[in-house]
Amino acid sequence: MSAITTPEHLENVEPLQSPLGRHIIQPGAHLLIRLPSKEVRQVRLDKEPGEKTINFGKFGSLKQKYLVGQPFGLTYEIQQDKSLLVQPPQRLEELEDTGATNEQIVDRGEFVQPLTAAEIELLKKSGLHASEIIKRQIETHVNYELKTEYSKDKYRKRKEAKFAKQITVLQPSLFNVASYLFDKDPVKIQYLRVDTLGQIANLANLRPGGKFIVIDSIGGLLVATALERLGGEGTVLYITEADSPPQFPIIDLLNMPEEHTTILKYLDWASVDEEHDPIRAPIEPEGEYRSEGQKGRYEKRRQIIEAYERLREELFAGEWDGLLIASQYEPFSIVQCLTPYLAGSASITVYSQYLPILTELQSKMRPLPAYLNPSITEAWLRQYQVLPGRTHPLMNMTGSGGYILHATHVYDDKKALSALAGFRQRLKQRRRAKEGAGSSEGDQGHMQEDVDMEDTNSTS
Amino acid sequence: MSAITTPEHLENVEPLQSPLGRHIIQPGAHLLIRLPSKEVRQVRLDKEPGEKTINFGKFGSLKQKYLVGQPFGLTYEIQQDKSLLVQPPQRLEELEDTGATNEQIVDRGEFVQPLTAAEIELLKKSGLHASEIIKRQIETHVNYELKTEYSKDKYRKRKEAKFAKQITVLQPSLFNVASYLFDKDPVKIQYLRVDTLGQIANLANLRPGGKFIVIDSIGGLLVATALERLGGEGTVLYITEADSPPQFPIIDLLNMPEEHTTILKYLDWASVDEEHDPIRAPIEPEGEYRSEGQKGRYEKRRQIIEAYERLREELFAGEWDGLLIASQYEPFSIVQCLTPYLAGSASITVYSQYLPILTELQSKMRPLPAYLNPSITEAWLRQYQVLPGRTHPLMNMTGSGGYILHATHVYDDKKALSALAGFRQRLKQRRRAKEGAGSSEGDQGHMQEDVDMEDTNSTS
Amino acid sequence: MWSTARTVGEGDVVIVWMTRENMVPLRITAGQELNNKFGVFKHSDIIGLPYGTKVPSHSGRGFVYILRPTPELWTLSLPHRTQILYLADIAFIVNSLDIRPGSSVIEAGPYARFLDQLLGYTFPLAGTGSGSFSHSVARTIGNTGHLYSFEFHQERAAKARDEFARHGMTMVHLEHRNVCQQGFALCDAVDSGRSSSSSVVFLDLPAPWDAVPHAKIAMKKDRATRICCFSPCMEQVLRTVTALNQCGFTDLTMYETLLRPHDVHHVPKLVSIDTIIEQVKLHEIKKEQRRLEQVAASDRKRNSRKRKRQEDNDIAEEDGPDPD
Amino acid sequence: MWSTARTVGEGDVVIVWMTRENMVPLRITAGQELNNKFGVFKHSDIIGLPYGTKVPSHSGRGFVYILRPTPELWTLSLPHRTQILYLADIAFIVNSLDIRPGSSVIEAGPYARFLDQLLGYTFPLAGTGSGSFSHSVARTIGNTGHLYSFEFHQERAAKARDEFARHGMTMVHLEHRNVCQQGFALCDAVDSGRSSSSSVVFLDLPAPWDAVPHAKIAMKKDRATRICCFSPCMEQVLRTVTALNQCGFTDLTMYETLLRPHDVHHVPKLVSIDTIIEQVKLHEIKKEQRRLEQVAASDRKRNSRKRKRQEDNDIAEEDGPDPD
Repeated sequence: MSAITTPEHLENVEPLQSPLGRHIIQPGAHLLIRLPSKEVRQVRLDKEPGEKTINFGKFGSLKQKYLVGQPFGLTYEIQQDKSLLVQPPQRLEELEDTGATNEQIVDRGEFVQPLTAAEIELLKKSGLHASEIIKRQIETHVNYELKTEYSKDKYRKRKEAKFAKQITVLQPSLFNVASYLFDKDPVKIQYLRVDTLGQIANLANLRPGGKFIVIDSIGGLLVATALERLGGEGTVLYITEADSPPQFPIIDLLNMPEEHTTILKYLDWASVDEEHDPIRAPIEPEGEYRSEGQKGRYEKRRQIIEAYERLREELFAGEWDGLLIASQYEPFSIVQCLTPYLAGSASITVYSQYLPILTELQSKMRPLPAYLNPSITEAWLRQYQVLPGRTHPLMNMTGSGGYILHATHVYDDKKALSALAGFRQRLKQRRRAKEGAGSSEGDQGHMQEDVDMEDTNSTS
Repeated sequence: MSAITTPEHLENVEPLQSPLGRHIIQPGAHLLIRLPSKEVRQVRLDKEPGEKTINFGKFGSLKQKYLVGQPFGLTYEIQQDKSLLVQPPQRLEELEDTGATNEQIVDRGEFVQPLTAAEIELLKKSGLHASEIIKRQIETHVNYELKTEYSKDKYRKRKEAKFAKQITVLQPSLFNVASYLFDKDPVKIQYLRVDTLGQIANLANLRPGGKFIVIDSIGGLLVATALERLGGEGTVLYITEADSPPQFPIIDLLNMPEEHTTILKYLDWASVDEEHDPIRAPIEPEGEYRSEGQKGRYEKRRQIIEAYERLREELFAGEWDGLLIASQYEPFSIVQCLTPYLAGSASITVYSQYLPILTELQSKMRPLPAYLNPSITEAWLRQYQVLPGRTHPLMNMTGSGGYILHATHVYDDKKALSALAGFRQRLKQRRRAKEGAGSSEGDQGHMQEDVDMEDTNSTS
Repeated sequence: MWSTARTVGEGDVVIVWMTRENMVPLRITAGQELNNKFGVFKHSDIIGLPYGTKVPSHSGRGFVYILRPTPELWTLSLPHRTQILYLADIAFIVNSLDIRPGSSVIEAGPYARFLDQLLGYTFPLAGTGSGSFSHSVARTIGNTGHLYSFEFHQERAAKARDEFARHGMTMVHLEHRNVCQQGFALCDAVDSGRSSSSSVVFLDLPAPWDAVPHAKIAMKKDRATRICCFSPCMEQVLRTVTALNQCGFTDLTMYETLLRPHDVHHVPKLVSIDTIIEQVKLHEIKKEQRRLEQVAASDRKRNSRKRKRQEDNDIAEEDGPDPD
Repeated sequence: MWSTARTVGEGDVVIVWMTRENMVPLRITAGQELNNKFGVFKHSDIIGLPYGTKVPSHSGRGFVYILRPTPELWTLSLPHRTQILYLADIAFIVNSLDIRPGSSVIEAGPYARFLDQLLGYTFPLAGTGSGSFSHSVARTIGNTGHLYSFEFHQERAAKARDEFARHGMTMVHLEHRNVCQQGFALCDAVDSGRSSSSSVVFLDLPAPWDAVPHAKIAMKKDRATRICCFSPCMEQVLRTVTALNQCGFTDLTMYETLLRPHDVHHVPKLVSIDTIIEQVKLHEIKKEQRRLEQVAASDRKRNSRKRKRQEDNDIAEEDGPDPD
C-alpha cells in the first residue's frame, strides 16, 4: 500500500526561496505529464519559458511559466487563458452499493450514446466546463438511473477522461521513468520492469561511494539507476562499443544535478583488453607548435589521453564493488572478461528478458571457483486497483518482467592476490617480453579522435 | 472462495438405506484422516471391521465400525471408549482486536511454558478433557492477558492441535488425494500440483465416452484422473514398460466403483510398434489336451491373446481423442510414436516438472504440420488463510507446480487419411512383402506370460 | 454436446482456427460462405472433412483449421479474450469441487458477471463469459449429470437457452430467476424419492452473500457438499466469508489461480563480447588510417597551396610587369 | 556502515557463508573461534584476509567463505529464513518511494512485525526481521541521509540501537516510542531553519491506520511526499486505505511483489521411448527363452519320471520276487 500526499496549503510555500531541489520544477526541467486519459507524456520546459506554451491537444494548452517553481506531483485544471488552477487532492468516494443489478436494462448490443458527437462538439465550443458537459450527458442518458452506483461512477470517470482538462505533473523519478518507458517502449529497455530494476539495484548493493562497472544496452536505464543510487559519490564505469561518449536521454529525463552525472566514466571495449595498445593521435606536433591555439588543442588532447590512461589503470587496478549487466551481448563472455577486476565479495548482477540466457550463464559460472552461488530469480509483481468496495488485482500483470542472475565474486585460495598486484605482475611480464623482442613500437601509441586536430585548424 | 457444508442433522439421515454412494464410508473404504496437527494420514477400513480399531497415537484410538455408514467430511472427537462424537461445524470467531500490542511483554528469548511437560502428562493421564488442559495452561500463563486477541486465539489453536483428540475424515477425492500426495511424496508424482492436474484434465478435454491414451510415470495419478473424468464410459489406454498389468494404489485410494476401472486397458511399449510380432505362448498344445483343466487354461490364454489383439488393433485403428503424458521418458519420442493414432483435433497434453524439457519438445513440434499451436503454460496457485480480520496469502506458494504443453493434432491436407485406413494400407504392404520373402514365421506368434501353463500344472 | 463424428456434418458447430489470437465458432450450413482476411471458405467444402483438417481458401490466399469445439476453444473463440484467464479458474473450480461424471451442480450467473463486475461497468459486453463455466461443467458431468443454471437477466437467459440447445447440452436445466431474491426452488427431497438438490454450488454473482442462505437450502443434506463463490474484489470475498460462516459452512479457503504462458521460442543467439572487442579494435585501426589519410591529404593540400603560392610568386617574378 | 576495506580487520562484522541456506554474521575478535559442522575457524586467521576469501577449517574438514555484509546477506543470515520473501518487498519499497542518497525517511516498526503478525503470534521471534528494512534504507540514503526509526518495544529498541551502532549506521536516529499513540514528534519546521521532517514514511505496524494522521504531521509540506504501509492481511489494507483517503493522501495503489527462484540446473537427460521399446522386445525374447527352457526342463523331468517309472517297472519285472 503506497500513497502520495500533495501540498495542500500552497500559499504557505515559497518554493523558489528554498534551496533549489529536484522536487521543485525548474526552468529547463523534464516532466512527465499524466493526462486525463491516463496516458503519460514526456515534455521539457524551455530554459527561458517566457510566454511559451505546451499543447496537449484536446486536453488544452498551458503556459510553461505557470509550472516553474511548483512542486512536482500536483494536479491542475488548464484554464481558458492557459493558466493553471491547482486541484485539491481527490478523495476516493465511498459508494453505497444500492443492489441495483441492471436486471432491467435490455441489451441493445450497442452502447446508447445520449448526445451525438456533433452536439458535444458544439457544447465544447461554447466554452462549457467539462463537468457541465458530463452532467448533460448523464441527464439525457435513458438508463443511467437503472445502473448500479459502481457503474454510474465508472461512467462518470470515463466521461471525465474524455472531456476534463486536468493534468498531473509526475516527478521523473527513477520509478516513474522506468514505468513510463516500460509502457511506452518496452523493447528498448528489454522488458525490464520497474520492480525488477529495484531488485537489481538492491542485489547489486548499489550505494554512495561504491565503484561499479555497468554494461547497459537498454538506453542507459541501468546506468541511470547506478548514478541515482550513488548520488554523486563513487564511480560508475560504462563500457561501450561506440567510440564517443555515451548519450543517454534517460539520464537527462531524471533532472539529475550535474555533480551526480560527472561520476560516470566510460571506456570502449577494446581498452578492456590489457594487451591492447590503443592507437592515439600524437600529443605533440612533429615540429614546432604552429600557433597558441594549436598548442592549447594538443594540451587538451594530452589531458584526455592521460585521464583515459588513469581510468584504464583504475579498471585494471581492480577492487570494483560490483558488475551490473543488461547487455545485448552474451553475458558469460562479459562476466569472464571483467571478473579479474572485481573485489572480493563483489556482486555480479545480470539481467535478461530471456530465462534460457541466464540458465546457460548459470551453468557456465557454476563450475568456476570465482563465482559463489549464482542464482536466478524472477521478480513477480501485482498491482491492485484500490477503490472502496472494489479492491482487486489488475489483470494485466501476468507477463514476466525479466530475470536476474546474481552471484558473489570470491577468491578460491587464501593468498588471493589483489587484481592490482596481478595486473602489475602481468604488465611487467609483458614489458619484459616486448623489450626482449625489440621495442620499436614502444611509446608510439595513438589515441582515437574523430576530427584530426592538425588539419582542422591549419587551414583557417 | 470455496467451502464445505457438512450434514448438521445426522439424526435425519439414514446413510446405509440410501443407494450406496462414494460419499458414504463403506467397509473396506480408503480414508484420508486429518489430525489436529493438520497432518493427513491414509488409512483403510477392514472389509469386516468388527471390533477392529485404528490408532492415532497421542490423538487416540477408534473403532472402525463407528465410521461405517457415515458420510465423508465430518469431524469427530475420539472418546475414551473408542467411539466417536460428531462435532458441530466449527464457525470462525469474529475476534475483536483490542489494540493490545504486547508492548508490555518483556522478551525472555525463550517461550515461557506455563505448565511443565510432566505436569501436562499427569493431567492427560487423569483423563482430563483437552479443552480443560488448555484452559489450565492459559490460567497459569503469566502474559496471556497482555496479548492481543489474535495472539490469544493463535495460542489456543496451537494448544488444541497438541492436545485435542479431534479427527476429520476427508473424502479421498481426486483433489484431496492429489494434495495429499503432493505434501507427502512430491518426488513420486514429479511435483505435479493439484491445480496443474486440474488444468491438464480440462486442457486434455477428458470427458465421459472419450478414448484417451495415457502415459504415466507418476504412480497412476494421471491414469486415475482420466478414469475419474470418464466415469466408466470410454477407454483409457495405458502403455507400460512392465510386462504385467499396472498396479496403481492411487486408484484404489479413490474408492472408485469397479465399473469405472474396467475401462482401463494396457499394452506394453513393444506392442506399439506396428512391425512387432509379439512372441506368444502357444494357444493349443502340441498334441491332445491332457486334461479338462489344461483345456480351460488354454482357452483362457486364447481369450487373453484375442483381447490383446483386439486392443492393439483398436490402437492402430486410431481416432483416439487425446494423448496425456507425464512420463519419465523423452516426451517428443512418445508424441511422435503415438501421433499416427490420434484423431483429427485430438488434444496432446504433456506434463513436466522441468520447463526446459517442454521448451525442447515445443521446438521439435513447432515445425511439424501435425501439431497446431504447441503452447506451454504454468499453473499458478495461491491459497489464502481465511480468518475474520486475518485474511492473507499463505507464503509457501512460491514454488512451481509444474508445466504443461498443450497442442492440437491436425491434418495438413484435405485428403487426411484416417489412421485406420493408413494402418490397413501399411499392414497390406507388410504382408505382401513377407509373403514375397516366404512366410515361414507367419502365424507362430507367442504371447508373453509370467507362468508357463504346461509346466505349472502338468506336474501336479 | 457437439458432434463426436470423425467428419464434419451439416449443422455441426465447429471452431474455425485462423491464428492463436483469432478463432470463431461456426455453424456449418450448406450454401453459406465464411469470409475473412484469410479468404473465402464454402461451408459445403467443409462438410465431410475430418475434424482437424487444414482447409485452404477458395482464392488460395490463406487457410484455416476446422477444429472440434471444446469448452476451452469455445471460450477462446468468444470476442472478449481476457477470458483466457478465466479458463484457469474454471479448471480449478471443477477440480476442487470434485465435479465428476454424473455430478449434480447448481450455478448462478452462467453468463458470467466476472468482467462486468471487474470493470464496474454494467452494460452487457457481448459474449463475455458466455457460458464458459456451463460448457466446461457440462463436458465433465456428461449426460448422466445435471447442471441447474440460473440467470437473472431474461434476455440473456433466452440467449443461453438457445445456445445450450444448439450445442446439445441436454444435461443443463436453465431457469430465468433472481436467486438472490427468490432462491433456487430446489430442495433436498429425501422422502419424495426424487431429489433435485445438488452437492455442488457455484455462485458467480456480484453479491453472493445474498444467495448463500438460499444455496444452503438447495444442497443435499446427507453428505458433505461444496460451494464456491467467485469474486474479483477483496471486499466481496470478505463479505462472502462472513455469510458462509454464518450459514455453517466450514473449511473456508480462498484460492487464486491462473495459467501463465511461457513462450521462450524466440530466444536470440547472442554475440560474444570478444567479437565486439575485435570489432572495436578494427574500427580503431580504420579510423587511424582515415586520420592519417586526412593528415596526408591536408599536407598535400598545404604543400600544393604553398607550391601554388610559390609558383604564382615565381610567375609574377618571372613575368615582371606586363609589357602590354 | 560496515567496513569497506579490502581486508578483514579486528572488530569487523563479516558474514560467514557455509551454504546458501546457512550463513551467520560474525564479529571478528582476535582470540575467538568459530565452531560449526564445517570445522573450527580462528578469528585471528581471518584477520587480514581479503573479503570474499574461501577459508579452510583448521581441521581441513570443510571451508567457509568470508563475505562483506550487505543488507541482503545480513537478512539472510538471520535465524528466520522466511524473511527472504521480505527482501523483494524491501527492494520494491525503496525503489517505489524514490529513496535515494540524502533522503530523509521515517520508519515505524524497524524490528518488522511482519512474521509476527502473519503468524498471529506475539511472542518475539528472535531476530525476526531484525532491522532488514533499516539496513537497506541506511545503505541507500548513505551518510547524507536520515532515517528516523521508531520502535515501541523498549527492549527491542535497545537491541536495535546497539546493532545500528555496531554496524556504524550513524544516519539512523532510533527512538523508543509508540507512534500510534504519541505520534512522531517530528514536524515540518520551515521557519526554524532546520527541518527534521521527511518526504518518505514507511509503516510496518499492526494498525497503521492509527499512525497515519501522525505521519501526515511529520511529512514535509512543500512537496509531494510518499507513504507506504506494509500489511500482510487484506483487512488491514482496506482499513489503511480508508485512513489514508481521509487524511488526504492520493494516488493510492497496492502492490504485491516477490522474488521467485528459478533453479533449473538439475534437468535430467531423458531416455527416448524407442530405447524402451527395444528393451521391452529384448525382455520378451529373454522371457520366451526362459519359458522354452522351463518347458524343456519340465518335459525332461516328465520324460525322466516316465523313464524312471518305466525302468522301475522293468526292474521289478526283471527281478521278480526278491529271493532274500
